[in-house]
Parts: sequence; structure tokens; C-alpha cells
Amino acid sequence: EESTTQVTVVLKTLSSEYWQLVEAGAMEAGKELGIDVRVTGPSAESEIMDQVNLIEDGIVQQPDAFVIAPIQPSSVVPALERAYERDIPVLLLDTDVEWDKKTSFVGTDNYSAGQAAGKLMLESVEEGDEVALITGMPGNTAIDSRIDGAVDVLEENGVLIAARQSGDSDKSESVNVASNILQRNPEIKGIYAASDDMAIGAYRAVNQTNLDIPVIGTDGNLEATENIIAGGLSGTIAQSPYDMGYQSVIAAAKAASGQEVEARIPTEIQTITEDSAPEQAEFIRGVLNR
Amino acid sequence: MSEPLLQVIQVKKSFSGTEVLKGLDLDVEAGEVHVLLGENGAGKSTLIKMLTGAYSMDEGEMYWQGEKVTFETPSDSMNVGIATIYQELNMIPELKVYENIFLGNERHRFSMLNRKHMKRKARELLIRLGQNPDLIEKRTGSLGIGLQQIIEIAKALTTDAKLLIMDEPTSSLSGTEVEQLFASVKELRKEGLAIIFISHRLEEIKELGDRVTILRDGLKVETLPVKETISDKMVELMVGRTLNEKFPKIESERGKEGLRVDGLQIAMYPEPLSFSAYQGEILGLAGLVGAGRTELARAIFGADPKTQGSISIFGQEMTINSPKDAIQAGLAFITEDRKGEGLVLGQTLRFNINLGSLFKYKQAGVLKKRALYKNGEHYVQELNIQPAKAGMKARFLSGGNQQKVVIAKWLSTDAEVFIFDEPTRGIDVGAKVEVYRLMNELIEKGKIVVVISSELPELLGMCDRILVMHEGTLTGDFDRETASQERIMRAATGGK
Amino acid sequence: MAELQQNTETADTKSSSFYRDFLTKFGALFGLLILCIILSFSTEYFFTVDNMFNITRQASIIAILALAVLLPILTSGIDLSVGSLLALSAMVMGVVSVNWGLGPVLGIISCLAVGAFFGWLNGLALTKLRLPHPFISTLGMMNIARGFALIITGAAPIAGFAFSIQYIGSGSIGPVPVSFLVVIFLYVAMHFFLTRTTIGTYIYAIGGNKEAARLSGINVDKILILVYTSSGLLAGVAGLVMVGRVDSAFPLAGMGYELDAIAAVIIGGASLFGGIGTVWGTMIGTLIIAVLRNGLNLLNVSSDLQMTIIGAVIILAVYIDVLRQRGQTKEA
Amino acid sequence: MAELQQNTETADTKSSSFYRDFLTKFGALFGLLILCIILSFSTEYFFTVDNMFNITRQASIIAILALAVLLPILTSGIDLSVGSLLALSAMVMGVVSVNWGLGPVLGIISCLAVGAFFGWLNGLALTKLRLPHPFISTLGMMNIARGFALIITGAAPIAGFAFSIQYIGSGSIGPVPVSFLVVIFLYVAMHFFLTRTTIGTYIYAIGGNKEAARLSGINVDKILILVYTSSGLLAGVAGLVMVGRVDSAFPLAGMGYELDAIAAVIIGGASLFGGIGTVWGTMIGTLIIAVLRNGLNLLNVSSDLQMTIIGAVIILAVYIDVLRQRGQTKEA
Ligand SMILES: Nc1ncnc2c1ncn2[C@@H]1O[C@H](COP(=O)(O)OP(=O)(O)OP(=O)(O)O)[C@@H](O)[C@H]1O
Ligand SMILES: Nc1ncnc2c1ncn2[C@@H]1O[C@H](COP(=O)(O)OP(=O)(O)OP(=O)(O)O)[C@@H](O)[C@H]1O
Ligand SMILES: O[C@H]1[C@H](O)[C@@H](O)OC[C@H]1O
Ligand SMILES: [Mg+2]
Ligand SMILES: [Mg+2]
Repeated sequence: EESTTQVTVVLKTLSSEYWQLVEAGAMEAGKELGIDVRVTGPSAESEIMDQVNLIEDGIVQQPDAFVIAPIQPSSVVPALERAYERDIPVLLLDTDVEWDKKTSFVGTDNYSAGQAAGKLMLESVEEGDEVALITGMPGNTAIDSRIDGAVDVLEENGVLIAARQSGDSDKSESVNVASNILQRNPEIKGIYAASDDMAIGAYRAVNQTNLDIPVIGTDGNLEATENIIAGGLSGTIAQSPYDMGYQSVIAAAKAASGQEVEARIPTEIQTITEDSAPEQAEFIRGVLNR
Repeated sequence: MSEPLLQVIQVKKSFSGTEVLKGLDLDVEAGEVHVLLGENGAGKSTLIKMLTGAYSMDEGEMYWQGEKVTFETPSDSMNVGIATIYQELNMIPELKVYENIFLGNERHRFSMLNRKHMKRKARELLIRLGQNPDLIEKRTGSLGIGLQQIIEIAKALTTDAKLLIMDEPTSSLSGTEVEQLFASVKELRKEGLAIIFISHRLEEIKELGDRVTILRDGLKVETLPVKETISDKMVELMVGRTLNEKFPKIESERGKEGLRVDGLQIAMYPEPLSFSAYQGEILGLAGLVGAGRTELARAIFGADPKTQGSISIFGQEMTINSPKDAIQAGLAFITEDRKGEGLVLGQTLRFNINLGSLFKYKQAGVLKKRALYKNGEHYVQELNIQPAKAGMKARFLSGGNQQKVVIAKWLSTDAEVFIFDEPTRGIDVGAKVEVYRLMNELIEKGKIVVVISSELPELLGMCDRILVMHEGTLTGDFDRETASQERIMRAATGGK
Repeated sequence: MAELQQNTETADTKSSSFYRDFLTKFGALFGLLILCIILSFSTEYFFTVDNMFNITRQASIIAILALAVLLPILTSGIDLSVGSLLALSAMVMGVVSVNWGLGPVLGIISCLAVGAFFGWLNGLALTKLRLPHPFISTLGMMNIARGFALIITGAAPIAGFAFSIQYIGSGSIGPVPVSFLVVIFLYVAMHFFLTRTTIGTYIYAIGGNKEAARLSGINVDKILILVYTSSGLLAGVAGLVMVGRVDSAFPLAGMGYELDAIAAVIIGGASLFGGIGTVWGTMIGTLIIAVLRNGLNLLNVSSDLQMTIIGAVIILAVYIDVLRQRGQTKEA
Repeated sequence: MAELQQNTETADTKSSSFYRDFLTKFGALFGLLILCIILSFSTEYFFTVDNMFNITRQASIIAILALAVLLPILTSGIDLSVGSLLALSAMVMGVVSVNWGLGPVLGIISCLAVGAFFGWLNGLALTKLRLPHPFISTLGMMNIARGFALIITGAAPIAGFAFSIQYIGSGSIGPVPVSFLVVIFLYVAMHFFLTRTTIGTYIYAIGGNKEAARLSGINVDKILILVYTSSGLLAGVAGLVMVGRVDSAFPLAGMGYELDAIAAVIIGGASLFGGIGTVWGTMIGTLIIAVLRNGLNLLNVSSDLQMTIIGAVIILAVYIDVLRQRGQTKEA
């Protein structure tokens, strides 16, 4: 019996829209290629060891290729080594790992995404203004690069970073953090949050304080996009999670059959504002059947 | 004869396959004090718990005023008019005294708690029981067990019961409180209340009882009228043989001074205390509940902090700041509260017996299991602990047998000085004699024995010398010849 | 004999007992005040009307959850599932009122009903399955409910709630947040319930000595079921306020809040062994944590250091309480 | 008197007590076996040598943490800080051995020392500050240690550990993971310690009745400090294994593991009220959780549903234990 190629995709979690879009893209690619794609992920983006276990449990099932979005890059290396020892090619997605045996990296250039957010912010703030940054769970390298990108653009243009606090990648935590920042720095002219969940939280705080300052997020989630349409968030830097999932599986299938794969497969970012939001919302609804 | 108030027919009850009640009958008439008498473990408390719905019966029938009843929960029995004082205290330590008195039987006003009313009633009850009415606002857990027992009695009196069950209510009370209690009980009997009364003190049974049902081994031996039956007969029926002497006092020479307490100052009492105990004598410590005897013993033993004073053992001054120090100095303290301070209930008899003397069974840091087993078995046999299973959990023993386990633990330590605090509390007459014999043996081995007891006859019967305490001070020192009930009571109430 | 025992009765006169009561009640409050004074001097932004209401708004969710865990703790139990139940009831409310478009009223009802229902299950697990300690049943429920909250919409968050729901979480009457009023109402009602009703007394009694309570004729199982059902219901209320506050229901909401809530209750003087604890103490415990978080944010302290400081303050707050009680026993 | 009470001595003969002992010891094991059998039939990958060692490797960290919380639980306490202490000791090891380049030996020593030191602080908080329940001191410590773990490198993970450290967490001798051997060693040693030494006995006594233990001459404080220090030390060992396993130390390591560890201990038959629990029960409790996780992963069950299933199994496992014990009392 001819067994079909199997690609195992281990994401940071499946419990958020972003990763569900990745999953949808991966499944679509699998369908088109007629191969077996299994997508898994732990219950939340904080479950680092659960993810390691998932990779190991995946190895037991002897897939032909792995696609992995590591929560904590350095921590998956031994598991990746184990896969490599069994000749399973490993592709990374969304978050890169410094590991020279990887087959490829598919994902956003997060530093540029941060720069894009900085540029968007510059449309409403000027030199000498103060802004606040909301960072994610400690150790999330993707989010940290975004913050770096944003800081560089903003500081180059003379904008002051008045506060930089972690919203723990959590919506309600971000409401509290943002409202306290606003208490302390009522002059703040804008907030950049490195994920949409935190941006939505920050926007609630702005709204409750009866301020009217721009809040910018990252990811391009449906909730954020709809929020933009409703006149809430000023914008978000959308990644292309669906495309990431799709591309990674295509590349993984190639690698499994011994073909050459590009070492870096960058996916698009797109600045979403009021104008482009409806289109983005429609796209996501289409993909997720919502 | 009219139909009995309560009748049980052929009750059976087993625990873990062990049949504890084997088809027992009992009937109680209105207006009588019906005494249950039986050895430790005979099944008295188990029977009580089935009458109140705390346990369910395996087999048997129960009739209340002629009607068949089954009690699923304690509230079922309370609803028909049964109030119960269980053998073990059932107080909520965190609640105030008056809240405990009305627990489960609260008074309301506009469906809200009527605290005012409850407090007033609680004060009345305490006065009736001869206590300070201001106690009602105290946290119950802050009171000694004697007082808690009195609160328990007050609680039972709040209900409009037709039957009052009292399982050893007097075991932690001294003479005066017992008298107060008996006065109340007699009054209640006059009002037509029936009372089931359990006690191991024969003189109490004689004073209060109308009829006595004697239990042995989960079966009824006989029900007899108390007045017409002599005590020895009751004991014989209960233990299955005659008991020759209640107090097997031996004669011995007074020897060296073994324990010397000098200027001991206990935190809550103003005056320092001094006394000595000698080889060859049993030293008694008498007093009313709350006189401070337990506090004194705890201070000696290092269980409570002491502010000043010294303790010498056989002439050598010892530094005792913790029970550990005390044990190393050669002290043993058989505490009065066996459940709270004596036993690890969830562990086996063996575990409990060995707990204080593990150091004797070590080899290169490793416990010698076989020796530990042997020691456990030894004391189970020696003290006749029933059931004689060293591997059984202490929780499942009857109160009296639990008491023996605590004693065994301390005998096992090879101490020089033994302080017994209410050692015969809840122990049956037969077992008491065994405990007394143990004390004799200790004396013969040259050990020092100090006994705190609220049972004056016991002190008078066994002690060579009796000290009396009142409000934290020593108010009397009598030797065997000069000691009498009357003199001791006078000293215990402060009158010199 | 009454006169005999008179002087073992000590200097505990009316006035000293008043003093003691005062300390017992206001000990933690004292700690809170000190904290507030320190913060007022450290940052000008702290002691402003605005910020005070800011704190009450931020404290509201933990305040309600703390009330939810106070009840089980009083019975010497615990409820670890409140954070998950918050999320589950919020998600159900989202599905009912937004996804199915059945409106806010049915949404709120379903939110509270779900909380109460799963709380009731906790109670059943404890009393009917006779699980030895609610730690285990509510730990199980914590996972079960979180799983359901994720499954129910495939982990998608729900936004776009009706104004009335948003109003509860983020509206204000004048400067006063509505959520704060909700909290005040719940606290007053609970205080009344615990101190003025028979069931309230029974809750304390069960926590103090379960067997004694049973032998006093109290239907322990019934009360425990009521306690856990109320706990779940309150988690539902917290879910409602949470949704109103962020205008969205999301499945990972309230994660780890159970430990914050328990900490608040214990800082407020309750005992994990049961039978001891008050509603006001709980309120103060909640405020200590909320004020601390807010103050540290205002001082721009990094979240890492905040964790360490909060940990230390938890220990300190309880230690102060211990000292106070010891002082009392000594002098009284 | 002896002969009179003879027949309260019952049918509880040697053989039936053997039967009972067997059940008590192997009840949870039975549950584990059933689980394994079901999984063997559901997925071909489960019952392979590869996967068996996979499971033991995955279970090792929780297994060690479970041992760490078993000790406090036996004394009727708890330790909520083990997950954070794991992270902190791992981070310190990283700083010492990688960042400062002092090599693996000093790294491992510092890792264990940090765990033990903070555990010792837990013990002091409980005994010297007289905090009422270790829930609160260790909850405080959980935050303090996590904060430190984050601050120490500004939240950056540390990678590139020496081979010897990696070997402990991910090496194998033949097909047998080294981490599994570490676990076996710790379990055997702990079993011996608890059942064959004076201090082991004292630990059970303290959990059963602290006051009785004290009055029996046990230095309760000293033992408790030892217990919490050992708990911290074991958390350090878990940190070491964790680092070896993923070749990196990161500040959020072990988050929430305390609850998994406690669940394992309780599934294994220990009582949160203290005095009851065994090392082997703990091992089986750990394996039940690990096997379940692994099996559900192999069956490709989504993580949401996994949560719900694990929650239900926690309750079920403890319920089976309750039933078994009740059965015993009835028939034995
Ligand atoms: N829950 C239980 N499980 C197992 N055995 C029990 C349990 N309760 C009581 N027993 C056993 O039942 C027997 C009768 O106990 P019970 O407490 O009724 O004795 P008692 O007559 O009240 O004795 P005492 O005078 O010492 O109070 C004892 O042998 C005791 O060990
Ligand atoms: N009237 C009272 N008011 C307040 N506390 C009291 C009163 N009577 C006794 N106590 C408390 O009870 C404790 C002593 O009670 P306990 O019954 O143990 O007395 P004892 O003389 O030490 O011993 P025993 O019970 O053996 O007679 C003390 O802590 C004392 O404070
Ligand atoms: O890019 C993704 C990131 O890696 C994750 O942690 O959060 C969602 C997205 O922002
Ligand atoms: Mg009895
Ligand atoms: Mg006493």
C-alpha cells in the first residue's frame, strides 16, 4: 500500500485566530497537493514544554516533514535535533530559530513589521510627542523584533517613548496596563501594541479615559479589523498567516520529496487602515467561514 | 406499663466487617434516667450514634412513642425531640459560645438571626449551669475542654427535647461542675424528660440513675433498677468477672526527690509555683476545672512558654524549652486531650505507640522495622488494648482504648518522671485498675509519678500526697492521712 | 462558682475588647492605608479622583472573584475553577447574545446560569462523589471549563456586545464606575448574608468543624452545594463585568485569576482551614493587590519587578496580620 | 477482659488484609493499566519502545516536581512555588555556567543551591514568621522567584549549555533516557527516606497531628524547614533536567506546573489534609497524567478537548480511589 506523504505542523497554539488562519492555509495546501497534513499546537502560547512534547510525540509518528512555529526558539532545538537525526526535514514558521540544520524559514520579517507600525504612527504624531508601547509575554522574539523596529523608526523621527510595559499578550491585562500608563502620562499621543489582542485592550482603556489618540496593533485579526471599521483602532500591521501556512506546507512537501527549498520564504505585511479594513475582514471571514 | 418513649430492637452494626453491635435491645421510659454501662469498646457510643442518626443501622428497628422511625441524619432525630451530647466534643472553635449553643437551632426575627435573644438565653443557661455568663461572647476554641463540655450541655438544653442523651458528659468535669449538671438533670427529669446517661463513674450512676442497661460485647446483658442493684454486681455483669479492689494501692517507702519545680512562673498566672515529687509516692494534683493544673503541667513539659523558674530532675537542673527538651530530660506527659494532643488519628496504633521513642530503634540512621513492630505488639498486649490489632488506625478505637494508646506511647519512652493529666478520663472501671497498676509498677521501678485528676475518689484512693490548686496557686498539700474530700474541696475553692 | 472563675476571666473589659475588635477589623486596612500614603508621596498621579476610580474599575473583576472564592474558603474548601468559569460564562453570553443575536437580557441570564450550573457541578462532585477535597474537583473543573470555553467557538473571541452589557463593565455614573457599584452591592449583600442569616452561620460552622456541624443537625451537603453554586454564579458575574470592560469575550480570559483571588481573600484575614474570614477583609485584600499593581504601573516599574514586589507584599501583608494577632493575644 | 472482647477481633485475617493492602497500593496502578490498554488499541504508535521512553522523558520533570510537593503535602502543607523555583534555578545555572562561563559543575551546584535556598526561605516564612498556611508563603514565593527569573537576564532565555547538563535531560543509556534514571533514583531514595528513617516518620506524624507531634518531642519547625528546603532542592533538580531537555533556560519555564504536580500527588492517593500519601502513588499519578497527554497527542486530539478530558480524568481518577476505599470499608 502506497502511503501518502505526511506533514506535521506544530504551531504556537490553535486557540487564536492568527494561528487558525495558519492552520487553514496549511490544510488548503495539503488538499491541493493531496497529502496528509496534521496541525497541532498547545492550548496557549505560554505552554512551552507542551509544545516540545508535541514535537516529540510527532516524531514518534514518523512524518515526512515538520513545520514548526516555536514559542520559545531556543527551547525546541533538542527536539528539532532529534527530528533531524531521523532525517525529517524541519521548516520554521512565523518565528525563526538560529539552528543551521533547518530547511527553511517561512514568515514575516517582524522588524519590518515594527517599522511599518512606526511609520503608521508617524502619520498622527510629530517630533517631540510622547507615545507608549505595549509589549508581549516575555521571551516572545517575534514580538520583541516588532517593538525594536517601531522604536527605531519613532526615535529616528524624534518621537519620545514615554512608557514601555508588558501587556502579557492578554487583552484584559492590556486594559489595565494601558489605563495606568494613561493615568501617569496624560499627554501620550499614541499607543503601539505589538499584537492585536493587546491593541484592542489598549483601545478600551483609551476609550474609557475619553481620549482620542491613535492605537495601532499588529496581526490583522478579524476583531481588530472590525474594530478599525467601527472607528476604534487607527490601524494594524497585518501579517499573512494564511499564506504562511500555505507556503510552508508546499515547501515542506518539496523537502520531503528531496527537492531544494529556498532558505527563506518571506511573507507579506500589509498596513490596514479604515480604507483597507473591509477587504481584509472579508478575506478572513471567507477563510474561516465566519 | 405505658409504651416506652424509645425502643430499639435487635440493632446490629458493623465496621469494616467487624460486628460491633450484635442485636441489641433497649427501651427508655419518659421521666427516667437510663444509664448505659459497659467496658470501653462495648458499643455504647455506637448505639447512641444510631439513635441520633449519626450512623445508620445495619439491621434492627427503632420505635419512638410507639411509632416506627428511621433516622437518616442527625436533624431527623432532633426533629422528633432527641438532644445529644456526644462523647467527643462537637464545638466549632471559631464561633462564639452563644453561637455554638444555638447552632442548628437558631432563633430568628423577621427571618434574620435574632442575636439579642440568643445571647440572653445563653446567659441564662450558663448561670443555671453555674458559670460566668460573660463567657457567651468568647471564642469557644479559647476555652479549656472542661468548659467546652459545659457549653455542650448548655447547647443540649436549648432544645425542647423529650429525650436527652449524654455520652460521658462528666468525664472532663470535676466535682462541682458535676453537681451543677446533676441538679439540672434532676430538674429535667421532674419535668418528664427521659435521659440516657453514660458514665464510667459508678458513684454517679448510683446517684443519678433509675435503670441501668449493661452492655457487653455489643449485646445487652441485663437491664436492672439502679437502686436495688449493688455496684459490684453491675461491675461483675459488665466485665464478666468480679473486681476485687477499685484502688490497688501499694505501700512503698518515700525515696529521693525526683522532680523539683522551683519558682515556676506561668504566663497567665501571677504567682510562681514550687513543689517536689519523690520516688516511691504517687503525687496527686487536685483542683476545679480551670484551676490551672494543665497549664502547670504544660509549662513543666515545655509545651507552653514559662517566664521564670527552674525544673530539676533527681537533683539536676534541666533546661526545658520544648517538649523535645523535656523528653530528653526524662519527662513524659500524658495529655488530657487525647484526640487533639495525644494521637495521630489517621495512623496505626503501632505508629502512635512508637512515635515518642523512635530514637531507640535506629541503626545507622535506619529504623529497625521488626523492633518497632515488636514494641507495638508488646504494648497492645500489655495494656490490653482492644481490638488488639497494632496495625489498626487509631481513629477506629473506642475512646477508652485510645486513651490506653496514649499511655503506651509514653511508657515506651523510658522516662523517669511521668505526669498523667486525667489519665482515666473515659476509661472503664476495669481498665482504670489496670492504669493504677501501671502507676504502681512505675513507682516500684523508682520512677516519679504525678497525677492530675478531677476525680477525687481516684486521687484519694491512689495518691500518697495530694496538692491542690486554685486559680493558678497551690492552696493545699495533704498527705494520705490528712487528705479528705472535704479538705481538698475547701482548698480547691480557695478557702484555706 | 461563677465568682470562682471570675479572674481567669481577665482584663478583657469592654473597652479593650473594642480595641481588639477594631484592630482585627482594621488591621489589613491599616496596611492598605500605609501603602496608599507611600504611593501618594511617590507619584503625583496616584492620589487623584480619576485614579481612585481607575483602581476601583481595575479591581472589580478580582473583587468579584475574591467573593466567589471566599465562600468555599470559609467552609475550609477552595475553588480553583473561578477563572475558567469566568471565561466559559463570558463565551456563552457571547454566543447567545451576539452570535445567535438573542440580545443582552438572554445573554446575561445565560452567562449567570452557566456560572451557577458549573458551580453546582463542583458542589455535586464534592458532596455526591465524596471527593476528598474540592481542590481536586475544582482543579478538574478548571480544565474542563477552560476546554469548553475554547471549544465553544473554536477559540474565536466574540466582540460587539450590546450597550447595556458594556455599560456594566465600563460605564460610569458621574465619575463612579458602574462596575464599582456592582462590587459594592455584591459585598454589602454578601456581608448581610454571612452575618445575618442562619445559612451564613452554618457556612462558618462547616468550616470550623464539619462533623460537629452535621451532628448539630445542619445539612452540610446542601449548604456546600449552595456555596459552590454561588461561587460559580459570582464567577459568572465576574465574566459579565469582564466582557463589559473589554467589549469582548475570549476563551483565555481570567487565566490564573483564581490565585489572585485566593491571595486577596487570605491577605484579608481569612483562613484556609475554614471558619475564619470576612467580606470586608476580602475587599481590603483585593484593594491591596489592585493599589499595588496600579501604583507600580504609575511608578513605571517593569512587570518582572512588579511580580517580585507583589509576592513580597503578599507575604508581608499576612505577616503583619500574624504580628497583630499575636500582639492581641499577648496584651488582652 | 481479653477474652471478652475477642470477637470484636473479626474476619480481618491476614489474607484479607493482604488483599486490602494490595488494592490500596495498586488501585491507581490499575487505572493506569486500563488507560494504557485502551491507548494501545487506539493507536499503533502508543505501545512502542520509542514512545514508552518518550513518555518517561516527558514525565520526568513533573515527576520530580510531584516529589517536591509530596513532602509539604504530607505535612498538611503545600508548595506553590516549585514551578517558579524550577525556572529561577535554571536561569541561575544558565548565568553561572553559560553567561559567566564557569562551567557545568558550578552551574549545577548553583542550580541546586538556589532551589534549596529559596525552599529554605519558604520554610522560614512558615515556621519563623508563623504564617498561618504555606499556601500564602509559597504563593508569595511563586511570584518573587518568577520575578527574579525574569529580571536576572531581562527575560532573555539562555542556550548553549555544556554537554554534561544536556546529557542529564536528553541523553540516553541504550534506549533508556537518563532523566528517567534520575527519576527512578530520586523515587527510590525518597521512598527509603520516608519509610525507613525517623524524620520520614515525623513527617507523617506532623501531617497527621501537628500538636501531638510536637508534644511527642518532635522539633516540628526543624522538620518543616527541612521539608520545604528539600522541596526547593527538588525543584532545582527539575530545573536541571528541564534545561538539559530543551538545552535552554527560560524565565517562564515551569509556569503552572505546580498544579500539575499537586494533581499527580493527589491522584496518587495523597491527602491534602496531610499524613497520607506514598512515593509510589505519586509516581503513578504522574504517569497517569503523562500517558494521557501523550496518548491524546498521538490520537491528534485538539488541545482544547485535551484540557477538558484531562480535567475529567483528574476527577475520575480520584473518584475511583474514593469508590475503592469505600468498597474496602464495606467488604473487608
Ligand atoms: N468508625 C468506626 N470504624 C471502625 N470501628 C469502629 C468505628 N467506630 C467504632 N468502632 C469500634 O466499635 C467498637 C465500639 O466502640 P464504641 O465507641 O461504641 O465503644 P464505647 O462503648 O462507647 O466505648 P468507650 O467507653 O471507650 O467510649 C470499638 O471496638 C471500636 O473500635
Ligand atoms: N472562667 C473562665 N474564663 C475564661 N477562661 C477560662 C475559664 N475557666 C477556664 N478557662 C480557661 O481554660 C483553661 C484551663 O482549663 P482546664 O479545664 O484545662 O483547667 P485545668 O485546671 O488546667 O485542668 P483540668 O481541666 O484538668 O481541671 C485555661 O486556658 C483557662 O484560661
Ligand atoms: O506573529 C505571531 C506571534 O508570533 C504570536 O506570538 O502572536 C501572534 C502573532 O503576532
Ligand atoms: Mg464511647
Ligand atoms: Mg486540665
